[in-house]
Amino acid sequence: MSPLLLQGVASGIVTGCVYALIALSLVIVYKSSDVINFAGGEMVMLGGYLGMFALLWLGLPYLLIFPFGALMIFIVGALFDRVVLTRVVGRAIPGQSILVAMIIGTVGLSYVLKGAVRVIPYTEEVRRLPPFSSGAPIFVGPVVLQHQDIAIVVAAVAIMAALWAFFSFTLVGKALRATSQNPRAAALVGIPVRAMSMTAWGLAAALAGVAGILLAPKLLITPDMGVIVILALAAAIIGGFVSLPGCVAGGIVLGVVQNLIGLYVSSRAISLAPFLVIMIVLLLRPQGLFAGKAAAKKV
Amino acid sequence: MTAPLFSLRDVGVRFGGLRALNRFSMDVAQGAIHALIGPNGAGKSTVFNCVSRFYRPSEGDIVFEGESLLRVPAHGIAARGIARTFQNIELCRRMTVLENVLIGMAPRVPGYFPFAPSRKRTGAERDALAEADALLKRTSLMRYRDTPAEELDFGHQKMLDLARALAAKPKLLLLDEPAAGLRNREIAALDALLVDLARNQGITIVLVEHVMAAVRALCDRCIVMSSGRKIAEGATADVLSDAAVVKAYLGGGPK
Amino acid sequence: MSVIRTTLFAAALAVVLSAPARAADPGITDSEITIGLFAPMSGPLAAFGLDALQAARMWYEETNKKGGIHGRKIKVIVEDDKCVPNEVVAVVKKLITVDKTFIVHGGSCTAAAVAAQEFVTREKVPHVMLNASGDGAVIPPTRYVFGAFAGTQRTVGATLAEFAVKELKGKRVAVIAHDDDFGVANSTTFKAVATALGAQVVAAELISPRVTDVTAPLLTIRAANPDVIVSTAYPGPAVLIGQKYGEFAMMKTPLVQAIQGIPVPSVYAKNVGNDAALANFYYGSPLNDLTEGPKQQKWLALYKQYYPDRTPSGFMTYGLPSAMAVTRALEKAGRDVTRESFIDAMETLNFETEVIAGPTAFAKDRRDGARSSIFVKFDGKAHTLMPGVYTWDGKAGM
Amino acid sequence: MYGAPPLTRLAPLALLLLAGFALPLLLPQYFLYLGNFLMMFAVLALGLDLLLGWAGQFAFAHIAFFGIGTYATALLNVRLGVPFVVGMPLAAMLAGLIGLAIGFPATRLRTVYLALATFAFAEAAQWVFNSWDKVTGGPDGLRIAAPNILGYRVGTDPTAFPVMAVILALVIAATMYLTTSKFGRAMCAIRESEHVASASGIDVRSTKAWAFAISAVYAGIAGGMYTLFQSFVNPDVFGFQQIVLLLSMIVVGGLGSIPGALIGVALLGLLPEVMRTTMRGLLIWQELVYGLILIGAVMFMPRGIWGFIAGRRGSR
Repeated sequence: MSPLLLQGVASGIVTGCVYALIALSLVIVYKSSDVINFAGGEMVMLGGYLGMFALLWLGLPYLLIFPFGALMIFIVGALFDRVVLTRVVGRAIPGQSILVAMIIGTVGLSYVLKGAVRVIPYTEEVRRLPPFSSGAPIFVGPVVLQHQDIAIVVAAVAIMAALWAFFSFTLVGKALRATSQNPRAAALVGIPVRAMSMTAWGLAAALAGVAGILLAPKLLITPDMGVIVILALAAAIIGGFVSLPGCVAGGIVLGVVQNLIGLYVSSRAISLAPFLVIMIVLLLRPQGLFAGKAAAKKV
Repeated sequence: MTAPLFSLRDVGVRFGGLRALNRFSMDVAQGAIHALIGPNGAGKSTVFNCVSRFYRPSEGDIVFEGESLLRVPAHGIAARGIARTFQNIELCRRMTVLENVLIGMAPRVPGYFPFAPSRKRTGAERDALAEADALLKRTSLMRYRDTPAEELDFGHQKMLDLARALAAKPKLLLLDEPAAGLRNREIAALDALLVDLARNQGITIVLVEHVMAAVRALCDRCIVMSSGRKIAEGATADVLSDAAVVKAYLGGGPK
Repeated sequence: MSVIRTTLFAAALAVVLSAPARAADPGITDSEITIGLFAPMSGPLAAFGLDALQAARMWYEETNKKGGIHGRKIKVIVEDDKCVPNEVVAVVKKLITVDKTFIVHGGSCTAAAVAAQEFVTREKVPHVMLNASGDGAVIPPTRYVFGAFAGTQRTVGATLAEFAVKELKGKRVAVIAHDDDFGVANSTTFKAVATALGAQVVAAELISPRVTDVTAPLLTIRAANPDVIVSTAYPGPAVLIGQKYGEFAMMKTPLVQAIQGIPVPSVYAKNVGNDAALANFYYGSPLNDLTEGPKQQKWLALYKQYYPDRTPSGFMTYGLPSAMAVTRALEKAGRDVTRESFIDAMETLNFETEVIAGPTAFAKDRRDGARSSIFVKFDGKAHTLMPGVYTWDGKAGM
Repeated sequence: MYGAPPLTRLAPLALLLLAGFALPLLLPQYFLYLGNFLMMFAVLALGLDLLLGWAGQFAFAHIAFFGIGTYATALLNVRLGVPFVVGMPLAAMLAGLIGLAIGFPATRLRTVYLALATFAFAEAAQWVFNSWDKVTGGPDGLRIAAPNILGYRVGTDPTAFPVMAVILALVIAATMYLTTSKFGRAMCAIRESEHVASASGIDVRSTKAWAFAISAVYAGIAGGMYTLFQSFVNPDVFGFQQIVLLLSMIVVGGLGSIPGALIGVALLGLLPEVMRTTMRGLLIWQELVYGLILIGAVMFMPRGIWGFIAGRRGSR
């Protein structure tokens, strides 16, 4: 294996985890309210700015900006669900797909978040959060990795494990899963469905915010960094858009494929990679690589 | 008895491990009203879904007028004269009653390609409209001609489901619990309509039913199912007094 | 009877023919010239346009304070075009057909300016671009559009190549650029001039402006082991390149970054976050001095005076040369200026702006104003001006 | 009202044609340019509404077909000298064929995957427009020569306005005809319940594929209309923002109805112009206000403005 390939794969895994972190947030939203959150990228951006605000203006220690950012964006996500989505779902006409209206709602949210950040002066320049852990790069054979890269990989796996534990063992987690599978049945057994949906959106938003703080040193903070949601969507699709481990696997596959295309095809084709992958995956397995067999709809 | 109009031969359907239908066979005679009865989960709706080609049987064959339906695509079933209603009413909710009936006529209105503005095509639309109105009168839905289906009460929605099926001028009509949830007055009207369809227009009817009174009053023949297998078939009177059938219904079920 | 009719007809004809000696162009009265000024003032590209527009407006105010031009004051109508082609065309059409301005002055994005080019040519209205630095609207030159007051992408490519080969003695040069109209123009010209000067282009990587990771292109460049690396990326990707260049310890090879990626050098250094990566780092600039250098101080002070609560972006002073050209041309065209005589005057301009390196000049067959660039060595703190002004000869990469 | 749409429904089209020929003599070019822009988007929106509002297929690929229509018409004219009258239909046909090719595999996908697969197709198409330098001119874009229609030189706003009005009128009439035809009912049936459709003898897969193809033809026609009044096209015209703008137009206007699509186009089409003039001092807030408008529209009028009006007036 040539050093070039090794370095390409290693860096691909790191960027893959970046996509996976955001994909996790998108999947939680999809599983809880059946809608694609097109404002996911903007929540990541908000996380970056809040992290920077907390670190530079409030002077919080680095470790504290994660909970700070997570809490603030949890509120944004929960509020959006409470104020906007429940109203859209409530007023929707049975039968008519509310998916379209909710998608436009998330698009509206993405413009609101970008607009709000851009109104604050000094957000024009490109900014960068100092890395969580800096230090000399680590050499693993020919491969060179930054501390921050390793932090991202560890964080991705840790968050995925924490989510898995949360959804499997905690009461709230199980209630969330029940609500997402069958809201009416969940309501019947006394689960506060509306609170669950708020929690799900809040959790997904907080996750995107934490991802923002983690990625800011690597991705640079601008009001338009939210464009990365497209790559997170690709990662989520490869993972079947329903399974959490699928997201991390999907992200890593996408990250590595992008680097390989960049190295061996042409750097110009890198930006085409996610879209080709999405189309190929959905052509071969309409329900995604890691999801179960396509369920026949019971009449 | 002449060759059956429609029959299932050793049909098997499996969902993962669950055997929804287990070597199930039945015969339907032309012009007669048949009842398909059995406890919940016996596989009654699965039979209908196999005929409508929503499910693909793993073994056996379904024959209609001597032709195997397994090679016919889903939309070809209606064109061959088989129409059905659905257990939990599936309607085009935001379309008017008239439009729902017109949809039922799909196989018979020519000019499938939208942009063929031939004289024949607009003529066909006019005839389809006239026929739809006649059908609405017969099923006493004329009053609701232009109201969206979702605004109808339960009884009328059931009737619209039936009207849409009749719109295809079927030779075989599959009714999935037509009487469920209807008030007595509506059941009586339904029975009269079904008898008229079978006796006067020669339409063969198979209805899945739990209301024994309706089965006794209407059906000439009866097929009883339990957990995917046929346990009795024959004239309604004999079948209903058969020991195995009584046991299947009253609990215990065949070992 | 017919005699009366013919004399009446002759009289009517005479009146029509002797219409005012010169049909006065719209947008100009005895006391006022109306200029339509537009730039992106909101949305993602506001940083590129807002300050440049305010600098141009400042110059017009200064001119008015000094008594205007030939007794006329300059009145400005300002519009925000967000750099979206459809909106730029809408804004230009509104300024010309509704507000009836004398000329239109604006445009920080080339694609948008090209979208409006055919319209202004048909309506015969001079369009002076603001700080757009693409080649699309000015090469090939058309009569009614003047632009590139801070140099085109061909100038960027040519001057980078000259600096890399002559100053840095580069023999095996590499370039990384975007796959948009800017990137294709500057990388093609860079390759043409570099090979003409005897160097070999060992790697040419094109990346998307929306890139979030540049590992692959940097690895390919490192594998080609060039002796000079040149980047014409925008601010975001330029920092990513700087970071990876540092991570892969490529500092022994000098890295030269074009100005479009480094509006404020100190912010660039902070974002790369690793001063070791700037050990062998240079950046090009079309200005005549460092962004905060002495020659630029007077403009920054003037800007502070007009807009006290706004700290300008690095592209602020780029808005001045176009305004200076307009006022000079109006001055030259005299009291009864028309749109056509204004263009003839613009074509004779050749003057020093004290903002841009090298003269700003136009001609019958030249519509790109500036063609020079300086280079600066930057180690994160200190900026040292490299000797010489590099100029594109106007032919290479055509 | 089935069969050919009765004459009363066609009356507003006569009004449109009248305006198409009268307004160029009255209004300055700026308003004509806005008019052309809205008429092009109206055809585009009607095409997407057929697929999304009528057939219930949640697809994002529409802008890609718009791009194919534009580039094909422009290239046929610029490179091969094919006149507009032949070029535009050819381009629309090409878009339709590609739509059909996309339609068949897409019919197997459920809503969210269909949305994402078609979204990926649109982004991939834009990448092709941006990278295929030799043919589409790549990032430098393509200059469009002013087409002439049977000797009548078009290319400026006043000259293009009547032609656009005629095309839009024909497209609206075709849409009326289509939605009240059997195919139109088949599309609605699929949206409401695929099981009913299939049990009633409607070939679900081929109806979906035809819906894709016809909606792609609409986008191809809109692409042709682009070359009538614009002189330059570059890949950014077919980017993500345009997909979102188009989707917002038909949702805010009202899904599954011709007046709804037209209202949505008019409102969101003119919104940037209105905001730019009214929010003089607050230009930086435009993006935030646009987002709030979208959220407000889906919150308070889930059936769109036309649904709201129609609901109020009691007509269906």
